[in-house]
Amino acid sequence: MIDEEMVDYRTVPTVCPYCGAGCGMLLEVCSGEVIGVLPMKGHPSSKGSLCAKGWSSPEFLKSSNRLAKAILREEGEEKEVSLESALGLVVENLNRVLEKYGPEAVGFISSARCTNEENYLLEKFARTFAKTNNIDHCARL
Amino acid sequence: MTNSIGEISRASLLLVVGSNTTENHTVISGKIIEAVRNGAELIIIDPRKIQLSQISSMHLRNKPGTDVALLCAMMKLIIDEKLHDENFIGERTEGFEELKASLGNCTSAWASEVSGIPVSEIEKAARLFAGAENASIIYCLGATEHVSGTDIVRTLANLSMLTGNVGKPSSGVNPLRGQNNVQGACDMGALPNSLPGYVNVSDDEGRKEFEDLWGIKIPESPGLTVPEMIEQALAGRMHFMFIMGENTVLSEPNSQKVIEALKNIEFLVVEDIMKTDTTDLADIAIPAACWAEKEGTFTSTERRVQHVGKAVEPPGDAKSDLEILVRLAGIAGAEGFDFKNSREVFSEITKVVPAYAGINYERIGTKGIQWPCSSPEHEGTVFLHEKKFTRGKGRFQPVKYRPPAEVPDNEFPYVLMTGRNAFQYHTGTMTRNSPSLEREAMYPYVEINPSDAQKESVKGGDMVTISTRRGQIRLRARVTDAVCEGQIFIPFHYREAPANILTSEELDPEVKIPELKVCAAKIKRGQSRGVRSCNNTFLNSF
Amino acid sequence: MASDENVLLQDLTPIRIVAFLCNWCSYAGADLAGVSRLSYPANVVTIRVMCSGTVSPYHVLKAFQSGADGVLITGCHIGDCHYLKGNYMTYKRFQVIQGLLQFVGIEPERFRLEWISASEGEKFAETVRDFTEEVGKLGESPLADEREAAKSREALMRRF
Amino acid sequence: MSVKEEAKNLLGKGMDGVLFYQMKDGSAIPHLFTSKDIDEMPDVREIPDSERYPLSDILSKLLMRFSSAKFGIVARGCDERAIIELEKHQQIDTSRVSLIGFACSPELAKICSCSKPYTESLADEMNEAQEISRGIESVERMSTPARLGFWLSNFSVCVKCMGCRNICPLCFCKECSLQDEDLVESGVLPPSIPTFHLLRAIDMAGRCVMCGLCEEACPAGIPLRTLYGKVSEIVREELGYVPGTRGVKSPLEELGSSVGSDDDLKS
Repeated sequence: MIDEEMVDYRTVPTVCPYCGAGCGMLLEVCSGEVIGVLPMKGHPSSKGSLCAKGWSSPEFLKSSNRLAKAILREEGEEKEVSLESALGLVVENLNRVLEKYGPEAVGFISSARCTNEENYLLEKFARTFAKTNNIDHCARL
Repeated sequence: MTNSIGEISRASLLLVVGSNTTENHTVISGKIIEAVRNGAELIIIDPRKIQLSQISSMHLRNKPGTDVALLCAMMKLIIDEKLHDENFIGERTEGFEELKASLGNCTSAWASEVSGIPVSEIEKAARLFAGAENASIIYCLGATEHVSGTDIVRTLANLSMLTGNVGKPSSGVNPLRGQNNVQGACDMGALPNSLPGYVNVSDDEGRKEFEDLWGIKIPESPGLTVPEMIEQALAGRMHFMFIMGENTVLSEPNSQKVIEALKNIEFLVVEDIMKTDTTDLADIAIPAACWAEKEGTFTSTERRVQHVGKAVEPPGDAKSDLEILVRLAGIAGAEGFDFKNSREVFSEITKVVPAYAGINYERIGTKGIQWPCSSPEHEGTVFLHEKKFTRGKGRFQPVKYRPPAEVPDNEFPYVLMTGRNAFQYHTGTMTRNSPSLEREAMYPYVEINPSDAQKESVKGGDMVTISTRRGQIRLRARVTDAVCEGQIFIPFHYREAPANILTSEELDPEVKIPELKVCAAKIKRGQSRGVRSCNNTFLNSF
Repeated sequence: MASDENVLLQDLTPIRIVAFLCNWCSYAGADLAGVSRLSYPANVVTIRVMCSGTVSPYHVLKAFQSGADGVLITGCHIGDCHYLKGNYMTYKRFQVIQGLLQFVGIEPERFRLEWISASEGEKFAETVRDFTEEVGKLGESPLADEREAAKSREALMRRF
Repeated sequence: MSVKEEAKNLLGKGMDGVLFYQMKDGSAIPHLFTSKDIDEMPDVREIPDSERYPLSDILSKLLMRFSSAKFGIVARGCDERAIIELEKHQQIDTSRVSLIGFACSPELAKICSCSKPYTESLADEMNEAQEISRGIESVERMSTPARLGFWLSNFSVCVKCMGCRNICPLCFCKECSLQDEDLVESGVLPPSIPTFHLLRAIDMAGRCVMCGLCEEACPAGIPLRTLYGKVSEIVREELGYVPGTRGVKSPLEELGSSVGSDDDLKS
């Protein structure tokens, strides 16, 4: 038995992030890293099949284009800021706009890529906090 | 979808309208292939040749935007020849006479004139459809991304009810959702006119329930759709915008206008997993966790609510959208956002969306549950409208054919269609960062029919400039008979040649879907670069 | 892959043959046939390889894909291989490829293996004559219009 | 003794983990059990027949990732055959692997048309394996043009998901012939017919252990077992080699091993 390295391998059942077919997949996880994907054999509709996109879905996880820090753009300059201060700025500006122009002047675009829970929360936030029905997502695209 | 994915393989006839199923919903196309193996008839209505064409019984390559005419003529013939399902119409529907009257002038000859499909083909398709035991209609954005988008959906519903193909297995009207959770986002009320569970904001009673629950007054007039928000922003009346996980610049029609509009917004917040053209415009870009890095549920096109498992931690400061929203609400002091995890949010959802009432994470498990699921004992619903329609009787809604908003003329003689290909997805935020997909479809291209290519002296692999009234892009020509003469096709994934620079922002008046599938364009041959530097064979299949 | 082979093949109608010739025996045999002014059909495009054992199945498939109606591999006689046992590999691969082609409905006669030594100019000419005739009888390769053949709905519905 | 007890024994003897399936909400999913969660290991009878995964491939990945760890694996007949074949290709170091074998249900064996649905350790208890045709004969009964039509139409619905390659326990090459631009044009659907499928069939010669995972993963339902089954039949009959058996390597992998009699070759 080895001491230093902790061996681990598990698979996490999930759903493909691409189209609406909702194929079941398993993400293979090893030491906190996704090392591969397998089609979920017992899934009621996809029955153990995936498409080219599903099979390669873990590839973009570690892309160098991932956004890992909040970015503030001021007068054409970009700088990284902490998430907390970024969110603070968002609220500050939202409140300012709401006060100055009213709820008609704010808009929220949700996403068909996000979970039900997240869509529900953004919708609820738009309607209860910003008091606007200006909430939509990319259903038409 | 009224029915389920698994049922497709047992249908006796499949009518596929405006869906390149193999490339965009591969696993569903597998079920179609299985149905054909089982002997099903397959009728395709699509201007483009698709992979399923080669195993179809009929492929009606109509002029883009003329689906309604074609289908109305089919219905007229079905009624004229008494092939409709009288029992079903009598027991389950209303408004048949109005429908019949509205189809008065929709003769096959007229439809043939409009759509370019021979009369005999239209009639053959109608008879095949009416004669099928279980006819299932599958459609996608090729049918709906038109100014007459709502009409086509109604027409398909009419056709389905007319032949009694609703409320039984392997039939129905089945839209294929393009994105993993469009269904869920709509269910959750991320729409300007409806609250969670499709309660209309203008419905006083329905709204009242939410007002009581949330303890807040909700505006009763519908809000703005994305295209309308962009209009407002352009006019300087949108001062704050929060975009969660959408690359609006590349996905919305008329990109230049979108960019201008977004720049015009005082404070733009964009949350995304990648750096995109839209995060580049943001005053604040917030890093989000992707699907493998968070827990939650997605609702698939067959209404299956499924569990998304968290596999790994997000990079850097990235957090799930859920956590970001909860923290944001916390800072803002908004009430009712005291959630620790997605489970707690979901349990609130089940209280406000009746179709989700009986669902919980334990029941979802690895196999999901199809809504409506009204109670913890309810097993979920495989197909809708079994005994009765949601509104009681199914109503036929007469539709009148309207031509596309922008048709070709002398200056812009080609019809431009946009869409996806098999190896890229939407704006490429994910796929273009996946090497094994990127290697398959690295370059933007425009598909041109061989005879048009000859007319414009374009050879496969040539650089061409495609322009419309809104802008122009340069990309390589792919000469192929996948598109008909007079039509061109461009996939919109590529930021180096964004197809949506070209597209028209004409909207369907009712649901505001943009007409991305038809606009007028012209081709200009550009400088020919070294053909060998890119994928020659692919571009020059002729 | 835009290739020079394609250009060559187009000029040689109607039957197009690709022949892989091993450098040490068969190529010399072909050379001898030429020097001896033996006539054989001009339908053949020859590709010189160091050993018939270096002809990968991929090369054979590529030849058919590029429109060849027949593929001929020639090498040293068993025991004469200049790399001792390269042609054993040729033979093993040949059996698998030919069996596979037959199974998917491509006539096995379109793919042939012959041992031809440097001194067998006549055998080379005779082999090419005979092979061309045989392939000629079969006509053009069904793979040339692959997509046409693939269209049949009925074939897809066929069950075991 | 149940597999769980056997697995516990292995962990007691210094194995770092045992690879098998975990039952999660009614689905079997691959999992590496360690001393922490070994008690949750299900019995082999709990694993649904239709839920097989390429455990041998996962084992190979784990052995490479944890370069000094030792693993146990609860394996079916096809898993074991794949492990044996992978060892011949230096993809698995069996000195770091202990195998607990089990037999598939008769129903599954029938679905798979498997002639050896059990591991070697169980061979004595099992009935003599019978050779089952995997649709090969009925294809062979077709006329040559009908055969071609049959295969081309099946290949023409291929969606190039690469599932057959991705799930194959024996496909481990870093560079794949299916991604060679000269053989298979990128971006085209269906992928080059019939080259794409023949390439894979050729690559399966002398390797395919007939696990059938490729066919199960194919969204288009292409009868891949039949195609690769025929290739395996040729290799067995002409070259006398059966992949997944102990002993020599495939004659297609070794230069110069003799085949047939010299008379055969000279003809």
